[in-house]
Amino acid sequence: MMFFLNLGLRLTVWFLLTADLSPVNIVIGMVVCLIIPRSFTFNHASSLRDWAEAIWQSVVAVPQAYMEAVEIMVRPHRYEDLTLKEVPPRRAPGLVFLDIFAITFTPKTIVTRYDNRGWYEVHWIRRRQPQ
Amino acid sequence: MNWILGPMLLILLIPIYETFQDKDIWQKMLAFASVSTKTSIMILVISVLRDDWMIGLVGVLILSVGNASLMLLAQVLKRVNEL
Amino acid sequence: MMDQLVNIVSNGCIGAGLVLWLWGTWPLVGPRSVLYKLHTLSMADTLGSVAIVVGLLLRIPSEWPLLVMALISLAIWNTILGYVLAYCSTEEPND
Amino acid sequence: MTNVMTDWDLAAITALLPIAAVMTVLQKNPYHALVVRGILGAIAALVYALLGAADVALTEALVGTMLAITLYAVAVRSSLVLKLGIIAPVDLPEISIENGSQNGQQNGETEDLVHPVSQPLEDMFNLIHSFEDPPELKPLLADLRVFCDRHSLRLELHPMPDRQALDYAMETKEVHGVALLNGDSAAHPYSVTVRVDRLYELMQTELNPAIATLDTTTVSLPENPLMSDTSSR
Repeated sequence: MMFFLNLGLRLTVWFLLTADLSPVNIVIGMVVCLIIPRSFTFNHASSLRDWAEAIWQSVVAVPQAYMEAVEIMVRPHRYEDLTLKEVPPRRAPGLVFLDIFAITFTPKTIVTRYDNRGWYEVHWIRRRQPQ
Repeated sequence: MNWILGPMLLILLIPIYETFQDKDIWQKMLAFASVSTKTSIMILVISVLRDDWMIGLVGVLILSVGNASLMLLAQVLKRVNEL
Repeated sequence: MMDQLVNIVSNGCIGAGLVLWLWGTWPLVGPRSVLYKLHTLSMADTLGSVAIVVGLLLRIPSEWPLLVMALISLAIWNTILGYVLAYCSTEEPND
Repeated sequence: MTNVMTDWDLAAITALLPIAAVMTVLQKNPYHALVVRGILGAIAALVYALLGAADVALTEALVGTMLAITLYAVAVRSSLVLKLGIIAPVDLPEISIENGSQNGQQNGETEDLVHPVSQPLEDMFNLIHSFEDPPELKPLLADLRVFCDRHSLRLELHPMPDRQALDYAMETKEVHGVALLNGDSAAHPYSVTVRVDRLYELMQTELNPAIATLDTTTVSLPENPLMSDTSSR
């Protein structure tokens, strides 16, 4: 699964950069994407559902980020807070990346640390003083 | 659309002023991150104004590799501060 | 007619992006903590810049591959940079 | 030059370049200078692109900013350091790669799969940096830390078991100086010997003379470093 996502990402970048869909370019792109090195750690069990969920989370994060931005502009958020968010331990690296992306992309939250034992340390800004 | 560069330039001055007045290294790093994003967006805007896609391509390349040095520097600084 | 509409929407996007830029960059000069400034910077540099590039994209749709590439690298790099800076600027918890 | 941009915009953006350059020159701390150098690189790329030199802008961003900053960061980090040899009890635990992997197997094999080699190295790193100041040296080290902060140096302590090891480290230029306890004289509880002239000059004026006597030596590498290396083992 990781392999196909990786390949897909690389091909997307290749075609966006070259902007050329001729057969020669497709062949070159495929060869380049297969040749450049990648990591071979496949020992993380993760289902297709996990991936779909994580990708959906990061897509939803975009409109949510704009809503939060407007909210911050309308009502100032002056206070800071640190919370822990639980995740299933030993998640696949790609899933962790997508999680961190989705959380950090929204302006109210930033991941400051990821721990292997299964939590993210999330930094918040809040409107009211946290208890 | 020509009006856009002036405000962008003024906003770019904010992080530059910040690096000048703040003595903390992480605050300077934040300003650096801000400046590097803003300049590459300005390059993209200029390429649209000029209708010159060579410059546009350079802007995109700078955008996609420019932050790498920032991350390396952040890691080095973290190691230095730990000692 | 269509052209004018696209023009207005594009100008709106760029204007919104500039407002986000200003709003998010202004707190940089203040005395707040690094993490607080990172929040506002992610608002300015990621969301504001995405809005500006979308505005440019509406104006010049023929160059979409390049600008979509710009959008993707903007979103990913800036977000991950925010995480790396947040991670590096805070101390390791002693456990 | 097309006329879509006014001359004012052009002049204003170009004026940023000398401003950033002056700011870079004015930085005292080398790490701050690196950060400001990054800003200068970003602005230079913008100005070059604005003036139509796309290739120069790309080179500035890739080589001038990315490569230069990375190389300088490594250079500054490895050169701005004061390695001080001290006598302190070192109980180095046996750390070897075999040892590390055995530990991993005891903890469970999954741990081992993720970091097969880096674990012992990480232990070593933690050991070096978790080394605490020996209590009898504290006043001197406090003074030295102030001195190092002022000159953006890193103070790295190299604990050695005895005087012989210290001398050997000095001879092979492994350390820049050694700090010793002066057992008898109460007036100067410590003696510091450095082999770098510049450090000696700076310390002479800035280190508290009531705490330590300062000395300098010149050392030359032994004739045949290979020979001395094997003899020490």
